[in-house]
Amino acid sequence: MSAGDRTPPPAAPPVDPVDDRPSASAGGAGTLRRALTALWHDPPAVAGTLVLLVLLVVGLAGQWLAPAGTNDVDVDQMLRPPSGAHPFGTDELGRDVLSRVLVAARVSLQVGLVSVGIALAVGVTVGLLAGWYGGWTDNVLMRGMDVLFAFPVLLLAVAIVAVLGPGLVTATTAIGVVYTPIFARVTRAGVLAVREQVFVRAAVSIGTSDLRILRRHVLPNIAAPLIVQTSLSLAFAILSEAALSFLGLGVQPPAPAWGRMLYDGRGFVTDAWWLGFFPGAAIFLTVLAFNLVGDALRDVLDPRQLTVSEARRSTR
Amino acid sequence: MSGAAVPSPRVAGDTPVLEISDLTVTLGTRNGPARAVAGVDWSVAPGETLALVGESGSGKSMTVLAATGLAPRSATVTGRVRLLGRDLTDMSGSDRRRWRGRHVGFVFQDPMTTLNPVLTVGRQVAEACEEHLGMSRRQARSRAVELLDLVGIPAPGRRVDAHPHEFSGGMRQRVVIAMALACEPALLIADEPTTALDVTTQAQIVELVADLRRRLGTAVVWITHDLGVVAGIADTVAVMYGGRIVEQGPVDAVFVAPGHPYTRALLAARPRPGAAGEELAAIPGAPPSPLDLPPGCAFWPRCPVRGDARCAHELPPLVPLTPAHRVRTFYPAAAAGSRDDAAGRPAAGSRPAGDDPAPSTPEDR
Amino acid sequence: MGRFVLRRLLQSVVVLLGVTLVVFLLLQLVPGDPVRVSLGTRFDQQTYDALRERSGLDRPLVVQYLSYVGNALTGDLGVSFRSGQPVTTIVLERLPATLSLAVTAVLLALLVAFPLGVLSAVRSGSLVDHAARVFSQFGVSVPDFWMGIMGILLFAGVLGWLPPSGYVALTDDPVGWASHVALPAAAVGLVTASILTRFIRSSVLEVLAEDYVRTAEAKGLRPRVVVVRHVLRNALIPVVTVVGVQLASLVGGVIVIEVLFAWPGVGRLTYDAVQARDYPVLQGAVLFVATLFLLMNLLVDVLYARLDARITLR
Amino acid sequence: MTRSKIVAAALVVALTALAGCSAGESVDVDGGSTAGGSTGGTLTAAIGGEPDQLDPHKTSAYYSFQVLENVYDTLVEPDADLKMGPALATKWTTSSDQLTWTFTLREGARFSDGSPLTAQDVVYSYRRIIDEKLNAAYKFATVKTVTAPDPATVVVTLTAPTPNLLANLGGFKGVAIVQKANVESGAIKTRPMGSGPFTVASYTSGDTIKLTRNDAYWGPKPKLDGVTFTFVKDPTVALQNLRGGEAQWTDNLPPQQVPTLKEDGAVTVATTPSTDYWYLALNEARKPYDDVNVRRAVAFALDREAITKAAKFGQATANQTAIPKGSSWYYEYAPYRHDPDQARQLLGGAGVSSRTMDLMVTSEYPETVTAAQVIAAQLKDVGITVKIRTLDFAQWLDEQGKGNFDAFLLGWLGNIDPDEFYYAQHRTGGTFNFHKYSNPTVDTLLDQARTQTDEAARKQTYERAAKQIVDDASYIYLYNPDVVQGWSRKVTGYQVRSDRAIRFRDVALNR
Repeated sequence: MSAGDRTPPPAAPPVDPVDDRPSASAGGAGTLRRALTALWHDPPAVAGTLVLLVLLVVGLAGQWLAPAGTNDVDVDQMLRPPSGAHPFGTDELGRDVLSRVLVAARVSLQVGLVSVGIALAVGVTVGLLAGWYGGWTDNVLMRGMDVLFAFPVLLLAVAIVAVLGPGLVTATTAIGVVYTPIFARVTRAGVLAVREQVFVRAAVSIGTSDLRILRRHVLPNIAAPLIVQTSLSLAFAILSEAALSFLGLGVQPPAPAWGRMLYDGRGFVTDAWWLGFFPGAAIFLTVLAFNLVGDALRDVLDPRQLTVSEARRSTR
Repeated sequence: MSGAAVPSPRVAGDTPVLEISDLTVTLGTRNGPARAVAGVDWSVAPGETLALVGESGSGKSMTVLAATGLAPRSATVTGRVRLLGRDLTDMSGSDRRRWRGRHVGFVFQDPMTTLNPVLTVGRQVAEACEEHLGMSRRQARSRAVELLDLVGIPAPGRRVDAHPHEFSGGMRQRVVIAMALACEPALLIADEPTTALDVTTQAQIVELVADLRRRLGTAVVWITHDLGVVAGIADTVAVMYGGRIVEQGPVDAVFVAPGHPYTRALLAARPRPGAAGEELAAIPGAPPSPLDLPPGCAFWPRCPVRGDARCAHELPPLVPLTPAHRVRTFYPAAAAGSRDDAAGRPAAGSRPAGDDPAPSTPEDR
Repeated sequence: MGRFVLRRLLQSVVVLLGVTLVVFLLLQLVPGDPVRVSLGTRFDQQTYDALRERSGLDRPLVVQYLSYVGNALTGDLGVSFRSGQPVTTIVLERLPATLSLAVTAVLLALLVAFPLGVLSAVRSGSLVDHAARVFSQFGVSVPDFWMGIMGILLFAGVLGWLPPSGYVALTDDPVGWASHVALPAAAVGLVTASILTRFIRSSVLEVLAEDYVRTAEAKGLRPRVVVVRHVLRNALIPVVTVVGVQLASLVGGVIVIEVLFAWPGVGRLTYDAVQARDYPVLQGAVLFVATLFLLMNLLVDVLYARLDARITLR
Repeated sequence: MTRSKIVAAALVVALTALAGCSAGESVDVDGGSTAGGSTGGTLTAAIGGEPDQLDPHKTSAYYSFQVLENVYDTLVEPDADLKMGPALATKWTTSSDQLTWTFTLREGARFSDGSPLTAQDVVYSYRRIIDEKLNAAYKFATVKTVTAPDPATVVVTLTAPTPNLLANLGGFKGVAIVQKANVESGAIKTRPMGSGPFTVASYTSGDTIKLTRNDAYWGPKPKLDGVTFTFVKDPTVALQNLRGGEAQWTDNLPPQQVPTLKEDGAVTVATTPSTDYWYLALNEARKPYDDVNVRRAVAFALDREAITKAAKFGQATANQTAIPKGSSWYYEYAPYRHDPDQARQLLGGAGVSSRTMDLMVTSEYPETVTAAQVIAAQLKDVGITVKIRTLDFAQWLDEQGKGNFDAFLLGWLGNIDPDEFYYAQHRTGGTFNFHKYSNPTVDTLLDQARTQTDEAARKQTYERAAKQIVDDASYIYLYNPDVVQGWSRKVTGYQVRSDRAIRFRDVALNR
């Protein structure tokens, strides 16, 4: 996808216009390459990717890009509307909203990436074990996941944050926990399908170790749904973080977070629309970008995956 | 069959029930246009059975679907189609829908998916009568009972209110046939109606259709990839490959003297009685992608005769072998033997499988 | 069918036990002594001991858990640290507000999603379809609380048409209720509508590709008949599931919107309990909601099985 | 009927005289009869949050007291100038040694269920607070016995002279007279039974508390049929409710809008300086805050005007002592100007160059969170990096109790007598001395002032203590917020009080 990628785009996927499902044997690297190529041909996905790139830059370099410090309190400049000096206006403490929105990108990305990372690591491990070993291991692990799945997402996150105390770390953990079962389920379903395939059975018959089979044969073959799930979960996780912050349970002041800015600005929305508008728009754009990319990936990698479970698992 | 149904008007003399000329269908796909059917002509007379034969993807189903206005929305259809003397291509969409529904019955391949799972079979069998014959719901139901009885479903009065999943595959196909016959159509289009069934049931269904045709005088277009079925039921046969007709003629003539290498290969590939368990002689290679048809003969990459460069670059015309028997090849009957079991077999066998330099996508399954 | 229901029921019981365990263990995760924390300045040994004994925190963990489950079965979810009222009473008091919001939101969502989803599938590739896809992409990406804030800004602030927040019981004053529920239900409903639009669209598209739809078309039925009789009946079966699931998750999950709009439902109760460290109420509300969520999901699955006769064959 | 009216009128006159009201102040003697009692309407008051419970002895939430102010009576109560005057007690006498106080109860005082309120109820209420060590127990620290020699007389004996006993017994509804049966049935948590002008009719958790007029009330009959309290956390919403007519009264106005609201006049907005104060406390049990110079440095580093502006949008007065101007206890003293150089110098002198300060604030009072961010910015200028820790209140209190903080921000609300707050907060070992301040001089002064019966001398003692407390920067006082309340133009007879007590008994609603 980068400009440096010199490989010519492969010819349009071969044959049969009716069936464009990828062949099951494509491995992880191939999956990713195919996905990236396909993204390049989908305008919304390109837009989403560009937004994400910008976000990444802002997330990494927000401090330096921000025209002012995030905590430059100036009581003589309180609640000023957008102007040349403050393109997004100032907040109730006279701080530059643009700077805070820029710096807050890092929090959102960080919580999103880390929590989904946790969910991915734990969920995939659980799913692999449950799917591969079956029997009691499967039963115990998956019933455990069912239990976590039995709570509405935000409720569980709020409950976890409530007992552990609000803050960045607990919010990240809570979101990670909440999104774990979906990865476990996706992984397990994939493992069950792959387990019966010839190359896996062959590997078992020649005595390859379980760990090696899982890593070399199983994981690459379930990469597609996992990639899709990851990108969509990122969107949900960022929304969840914003919701927690909006409840005052996420990152604590004075550190800026989009949800928290909405929370703090709530009392002033009717006087100062910019306090409510810009942070919300930032959340929206970020989530939208992840969704666009995620949807495009799904179309390419896993076209039949709009399932009940996805509808079940949004942000609530 | 003493019901209130009004049969399709029987056309006078030898006016074909369905007449297709120069039909071309192009499908818009994500990967560009795909020409599924190209310049197809054929007709079927009242009471006649036409068998449309070819591998899957050869365009035989698309031909009839496009002809009757059932092509997917992405398709562009050109050419002329006359049903009972009326030009379907000139009609408005809704006229065409009515005309088709009234005069053509369809039997599709898989009875498991052809029936709507949430409606009773009776409702599905007779709803066309409500639509086209102005029957009331009640009349339609008793008509459905009659039809179920006609196709040999036991206890039709009770079964009429059952849902499809309560029927076996063979019984379902009988339901589908009953449904196709609901308005006593002039034409029955049977699109591989036996493929999804076991052998015994297949025979029963074939027999049922033949019997109904005799009793009702319906014209039949029978689509199949299995030449074995064709011999028993069809009057004429049209073989399709890559969206075109490659050979067409009376069943006897085609079976006795197949003019096209592809027909010969198909005949060779057909399972023969007494050879059960024997490996079928499959045709090496794969049919061409409709996205990427060669300029010349579509069969050329797989052709055992192979001919010369002309085959690759120039489309062979349909040439008559006899007035009713036409073949699309530059080498008609050149290698044709006289007996069907000899025909093509040595030719097909002369090239070892796997040594096929087909340009199309070697890694593709 | 019967066996399927029984199996799902048993599964739900197991999961429910797990849920009680999680909810019970939540309290064990509280850093420090929850009773001490909840008492704050009002700390004195007597009250502390009394509260601790009342909440049974002086007994062994296993005993505590068993009695928690036992009590929960009889509808006793403990007593609020804060107000001393039974948790069950408090939660039940809040339920009507939440239900009325959730149901309104789902109805509103269906009102939009149903025509939009069906139309965009039937006319796939058309302008309507594109509009629907933009709408649903927008809806799933926009935070509902932001929509809520923008709604307040516009309809309560600039236009002054609707009250910015608050609650009037439907039974007290239907008009007042409607004017109060409009903004929060729209904010929540937008997201739900997007999810449903997508789902209905894909479900209808899937059915449109079914052979029996081609059969129906082959019969020459009018397009409307084909869509209504053959397509929708089948396409709506999975949609029922998703609507049910959405409703279930709204009943338990509209915390943010309830807080934003001062809607006295279960979500805000949960939030208030968090703020006040009223652990029995937090536990009770979470357990209650999770149970409800589970039961509604069970109901939806059973309903789905009933509606989709094919499932019995599998 | 006529007779009781005359009695009531006589009582009111007597009451007025006893309370020492100035002659110019109007007393609505026959308010009960003119309103007719049936057409007063119901006033909806939007308050900023929900009471935790309605047991006056057990709750500590201001939201509860907003409601309970109108439900309960105390023996005595503060008037508009916060002077203690009669309520359930019509008069009282003090023995010459100041150790025995005898109160005479009002004739005809009844609980809202019609049962009489007697001296036994007073004894029961006080014993409950003392014996069960409830929140207000510290107000009875010097009380030895409470007895009821007859149904109309309560005798309180003390272990030491307690000049502020009246403030202790009537300063807020946390020392209200409750009904034993109501307590024992447990109903007091949601359906408290008082003798005040209104009684709780219904309580919908999360939504409203509805009061109806108490027809058994001993005072002038309230003009309103009832008062409905709704809980509106968001000030913008409360304002909109007020403007839209859904509420007729609120104390939860968006501070940034108060100046325009006052001008615009669509609703009545009144402000009065409150007796509340907000402060920063540094933990003297931790280095380097045990060093007075470090504390003074922090005091110099702060720009109180900016903090006040940010936290309250000008609806507050910066102050370096606890007591606001206008109070009879006010003491003018402001040694700290905003002077970062001075602060740096002091810090340098104390050997503190740069350090981090753990500042604990609570989301329960958002202004602490706001103020903390301004303070953080100001302290950064003098080399102190502030790490703000926002906790919910229960956890905050827990941490405060354990001393787990470098500094915290909080307010002290509804103050009447200095003993209450100075002693608890600055006396060595005081109940609220969580920051471990200890200065023997201050201890002596506070001990002395507690029992001083001469008011002028007592005031002087407190001034000396206050000066020392400020000099030591035991607390770094920040500001006294204004009481800001707004009500519809239909509301008449409402008075904003500096102790934030909200009394609807004299209010009428025009239509």
